[in-house]
Amino acid sequence: MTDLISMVVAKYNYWIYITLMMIGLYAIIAKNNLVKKIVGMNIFQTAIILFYVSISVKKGATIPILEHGHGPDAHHVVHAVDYINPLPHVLMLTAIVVGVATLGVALALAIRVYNNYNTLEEDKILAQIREK
Amino acid sequence: MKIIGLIITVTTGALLFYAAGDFPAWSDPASPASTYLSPHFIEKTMEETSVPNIVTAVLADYRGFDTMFETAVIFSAGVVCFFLLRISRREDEEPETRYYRHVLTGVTIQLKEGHEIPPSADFERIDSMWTPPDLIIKTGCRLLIPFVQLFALYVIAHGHHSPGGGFQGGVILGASVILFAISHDLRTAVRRMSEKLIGILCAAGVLIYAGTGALCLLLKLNFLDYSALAGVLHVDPITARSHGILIVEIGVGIAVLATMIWIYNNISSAGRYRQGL
Amino acid sequence: MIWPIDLAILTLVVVAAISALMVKDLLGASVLFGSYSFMMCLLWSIMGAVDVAFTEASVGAGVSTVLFVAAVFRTTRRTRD
Amino acid sequence: MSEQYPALLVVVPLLSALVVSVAGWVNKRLCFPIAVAALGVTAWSCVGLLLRVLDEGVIVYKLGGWTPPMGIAYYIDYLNSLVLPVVSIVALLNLIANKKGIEQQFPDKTGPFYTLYLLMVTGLLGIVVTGDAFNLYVLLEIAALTGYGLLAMGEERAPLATLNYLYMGTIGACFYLLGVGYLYIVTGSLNMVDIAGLLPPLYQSKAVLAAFIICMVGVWLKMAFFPLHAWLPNAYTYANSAASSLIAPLVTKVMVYVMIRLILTVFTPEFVFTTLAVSDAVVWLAVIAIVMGAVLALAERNLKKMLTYIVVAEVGYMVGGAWLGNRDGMTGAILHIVNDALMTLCVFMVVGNIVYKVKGYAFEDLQGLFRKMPFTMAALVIGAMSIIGVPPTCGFFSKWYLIVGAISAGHYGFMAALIFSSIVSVVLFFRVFEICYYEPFADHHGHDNHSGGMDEAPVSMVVPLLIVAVILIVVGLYTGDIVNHVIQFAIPEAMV
Repeated sequence: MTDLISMVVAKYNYWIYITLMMIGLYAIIAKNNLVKKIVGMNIFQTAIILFYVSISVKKGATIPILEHGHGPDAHHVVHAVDYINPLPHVLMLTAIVVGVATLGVALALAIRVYNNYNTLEEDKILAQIREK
Repeated sequence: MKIIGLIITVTTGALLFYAAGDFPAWSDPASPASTYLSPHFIEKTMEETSVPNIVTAVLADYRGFDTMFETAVIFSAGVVCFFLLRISRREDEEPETRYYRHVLTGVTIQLKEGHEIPPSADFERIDSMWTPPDLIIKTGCRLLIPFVQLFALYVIAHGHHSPGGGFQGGVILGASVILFAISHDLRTAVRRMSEKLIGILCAAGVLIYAGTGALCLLLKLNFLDYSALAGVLHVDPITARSHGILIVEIGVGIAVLATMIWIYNNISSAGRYRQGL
Repeated sequence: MIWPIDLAILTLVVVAAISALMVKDLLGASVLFGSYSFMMCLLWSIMGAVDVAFTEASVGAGVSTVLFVAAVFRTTRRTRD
Repeated sequence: MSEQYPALLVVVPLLSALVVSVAGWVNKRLCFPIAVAALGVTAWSCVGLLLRVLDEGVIVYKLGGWTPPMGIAYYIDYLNSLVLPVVSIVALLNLIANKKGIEQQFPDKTGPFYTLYLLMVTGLLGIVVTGDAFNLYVLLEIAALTGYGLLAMGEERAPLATLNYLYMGTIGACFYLLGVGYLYIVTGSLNMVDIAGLLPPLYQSKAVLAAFIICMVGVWLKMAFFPLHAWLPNAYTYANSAASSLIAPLVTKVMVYVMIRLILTVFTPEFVFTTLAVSDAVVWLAVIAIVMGAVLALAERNLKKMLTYIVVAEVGYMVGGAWLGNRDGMTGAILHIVNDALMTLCVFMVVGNIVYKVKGYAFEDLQGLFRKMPFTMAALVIGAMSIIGVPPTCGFFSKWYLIVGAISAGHYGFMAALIFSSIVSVVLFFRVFEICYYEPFADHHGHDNHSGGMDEAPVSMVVPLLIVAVILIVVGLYTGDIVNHVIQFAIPEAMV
């Protein structure tokens, strides 16, 4: 029991990311409204970003910007344990950009769909298609 | 659909929960992710690129190729939004009745049967649903926007030393123009920054990035190896890397600025470029 | 890292995500999504990912929300789920 | 210059996309020549790269001059140097063939169309050439986003179909990204070759297993492997013909390439086929995919939709072949990437020509086409032969390798599915030929119809189509060389 609790506490960030991701995934599959699906899609993407950011955390380390960058003691030795892992941050900057690009395209498509069918509910659109 | 969704979600969740058991403990300094590649970045960045913000250095130099494509992604999103939504003048039937507003007095004129007033400073074209922008909001935004833009320029220029960089700065610049479009109306914003200008800026931003890379290639080094620029900029190769990062960050900033405005313009007016929000 | 703040924000993130999907008004959903993004941004800045947090604050909470509102304005607010 | 080919083949289309985008605002007529020239240079450097790899073996290109795994590197080996020319040549021929169609459909938006087209090609080539797991994700998104844009411009139902594709495609790409994250958390590296070196001690780890499953599901979603195929038929059917004849041949095949790359390079065959031992289940899934694709194609009364279900079935061939876990199956799968890209291009270009002339692709619109469009129909016959698997065409040879692989793996279900789908293809295409051969009823008693006259599509559309048809036969004749000199070295020695 204590093992379980310590495991839950030790990795709670990972549990939260999985929860968020499942919320997003469920919304993409099960929601009926096209814009709601897009919201779900974004939650899904940010959950993955949360996962990557969680990888980068290091106990007792600070943000990945070097102190004394320039100036008199610019060339002092830097220790890797003092700074957070910067690589996942870089990857996630890219992923956020990709997320907003996808969002823009998805919303443009949703507007096109709305212009064609005058509704955003998927079942109503399918009913309209079947009638034709 | 709800049940299928639930089944898929629960299965995936169970798999992920199962796998998370084997992860190294959270925030463990000895985990492979923190000991394999990242120490090199943290310890060598200053020597190799002379940029204190490691994220900027890795973003624009070590993994600069990713970032070039990230800029290309945002550019293609802008083009896609334009391609999908923009209604060309040929297909867009102009309303028979046009409305004009005299700027100084606020008098609205209605012209029927397709008559037009030639563009001038006295009259502005408005839509039938036009609502006058609120004075307080308009003045407030007008006060705010220069400071927002100044901050954005700081973020781009100071990305080497503090959080930020071309991408964040570009988004803030774009947001300032979007704020202008919201507080006034889209027509005014488009008049200040025409569609053609936005389209060309978008491509120009990515072109600065890819062009810098191609320049390195022409200078007989590998693509995006900024140390090739040392000869052109008359500095040592390490400072050249730092300058190269600044150049591509500016390119990213321009591309992102233009694309954000482009996407907003197309989405908020559904491609008609009339009123906006 | 201060764990009570961390925990509070983690809960708020989940609450904001669920409520953005539950609320029966698309404009409300987009605003709640903006708050979700902002909570996420706070969470990341707590974790020390300043650049990511900065980007998320400007993109996720800023421009994405504007795009959502613009799209909802051009389509409809009404939804059944 | 030749040492810079790896950079050129991605940079040239990207730069030209930007130039085309600017040219679209200045003078629309400039766009097409720039695009063709750029794709020509790209195709040339792809072929040059293939020849270099045949000469010297694996080429490593360090982007930014950083040594991997710090920076991003390109690894060009036998596998991707074979796929690169296919992608670039397919894109070039399709662009030339569809010039008229594009100008007819988007008179005001040719600039953005060519821009997106070139960006899409950039993305696909980048996916094939990259040696970095995360770089692959970014390029995947470029190819996907531009693909959504291109596919959504079509018939009335196109935006909804594309929106569904977007949801599924985003889930797929995100799953792939998550899988890469899992690999990163246990190894700390993003470079594919480097990961492969770090993984062996971790083969028993649950995280690696999950990473593999998640990556595979993501890639399967993107390649429309049954039962994750639901987005594909509608998205491809309702799109404009220029887009669908670019995307249908390339996207699914490039994703199959990614799957094979993950199996061969990142996770290594020992892990996939020995440690996991699930290959039987996946091959059975492929059997279902092939059978369902064939059966659903039979149910369609519409040429383009029928072809999209054939695409679904062909994905089953390649996945099944790759997962048989022996040398012949893998050879068949890799060879089929090449062949299937070419034959899908051929039949979709035929549909493009028909749409250009007849304005429809339902079966009733096809009547009398053998007389009206003899060259197009000749190409359709060759494409159909290849899909069915008739000897001189290339489709026969990859199917042969797949069947040999199935027999040596003792998987007779897969063999039966291959033969079943060939028979169904015979039925499918001969039904189409029959309709095309007989004159429409109305014409015999009709008034003035231009009966008797030939009404072929323009020369600029027919010539590339005939080139593709000839390539289908030439590749078939030279299959032995391709297998002996290229594919043989692409598969690791360890696989028997």
